[in-house]
Amino acid sequence: MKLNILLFGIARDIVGGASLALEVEEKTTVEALIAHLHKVYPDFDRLASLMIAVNSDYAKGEVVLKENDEIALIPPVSGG
Amino acid sequence: MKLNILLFGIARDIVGGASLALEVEEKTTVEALIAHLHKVYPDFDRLASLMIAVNSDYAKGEVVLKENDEIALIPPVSGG
Amino acid sequence: MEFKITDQPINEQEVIDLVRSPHCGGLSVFVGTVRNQTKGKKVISLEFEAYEAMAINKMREIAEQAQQRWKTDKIAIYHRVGKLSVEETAVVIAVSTPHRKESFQACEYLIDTLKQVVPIWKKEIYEDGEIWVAAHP
Amino acid sequence: MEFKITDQPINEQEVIDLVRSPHCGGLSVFVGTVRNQTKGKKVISLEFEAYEAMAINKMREIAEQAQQRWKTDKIAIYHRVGKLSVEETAVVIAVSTPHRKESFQACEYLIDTLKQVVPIWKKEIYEDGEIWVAAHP
Repeated sequence: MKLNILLFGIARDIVGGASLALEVEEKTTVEALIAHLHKVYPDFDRLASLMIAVNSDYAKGEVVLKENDEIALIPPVSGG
Repeated sequence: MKLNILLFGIARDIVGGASLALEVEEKTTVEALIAHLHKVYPDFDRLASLMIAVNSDYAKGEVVLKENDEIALIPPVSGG
Repeated sequence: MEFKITDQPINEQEVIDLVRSPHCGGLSVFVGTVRNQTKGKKVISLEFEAYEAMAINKMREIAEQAQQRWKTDKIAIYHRVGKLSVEETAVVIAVSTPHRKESFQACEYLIDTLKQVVPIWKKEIYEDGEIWVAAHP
Repeated sequence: MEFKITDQPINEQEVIDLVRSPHCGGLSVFVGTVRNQTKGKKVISLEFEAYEAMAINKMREIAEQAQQRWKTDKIAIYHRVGKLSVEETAVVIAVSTPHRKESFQACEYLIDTLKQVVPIWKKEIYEDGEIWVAAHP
């Protein structure tokens, strides 16, 4: 299935774009996606944290992704 | 000597005016003035507290009053 | 430091802008407003009275205490006097500090201490009477 | 409750007036402003970026937590995005409560928690470079 991942802050700089289109296996989990991204973009290893949001909320590692989910990569936040 | 005492809040209501002119002995202390006022206006006994300010600051009981001091009667404050 | 006793409505923005500072990341503000009830009794309006010269002196004194203790940058305190309706602003305290935690602590100290030592008096006016707040035990 | 992400300058007065309430005596406001330095390094400007839909969701979530815990009346949170200069306002949080103590506690909880969970990112721009704040350990 195809995922479109929104990118913000330093994640946008690391990937080099505001979003990333990825072809992944059906039933890919959040944790598998994070592992995949770390492999493709080693600079993510240097971040203090890297989380995935699914449909506008933080998602746990075991959550299974679906094609129409709104998925975003969340590097360490620093608002305020 | 003659003292002019500024009155605020409930003290103004008890005395019935914005200030009180009093003739007192030389070297009257804050504590003697308070005792005198309680005697003349027994309603002061019902207040939670009654303090004297001399020249815009709270004065201790032993402070000796002078004719040109700015003296004010301070019932319990409730600003804010 | 800026202190004011005024019989005109207080503009909160004006007080905030007085303490804005390039050295600060945190700016805390307390706004005391007139509540429509006290202990279940309906309040129609409030009337504030101040011993102005002393009130300004005491505001400066407590602001200097806060400045020493929390290394605040700027402090402004405005207090209204006269008759106020429900929802109107009675007092605004604004404090700026390099980091936010100190701005909260200093601001809370200032309003707590103002209520204890600054010579301002509040009369609550009800449908059936009025009372000087805190006058009696 | 009112939440907003905006690329326009924030008017603090507008946010305060959103939480004014006849039931409340206390109204606390936190204003986060751009500081001219971080750890001794001169800051020229800041750039904020938000994942807007999620940021609004998380603001609502933390506001509901504050509402439950401190029985707040009204809460408003405005956060600026885009490029900001020193002294400009990045965030305003305003909370009204019947009594003042709760307004301070809720307001401090909201800014502390916003900084931890709301998806907004800050880039500090120096004379000789820039950095995404908190990105690296």
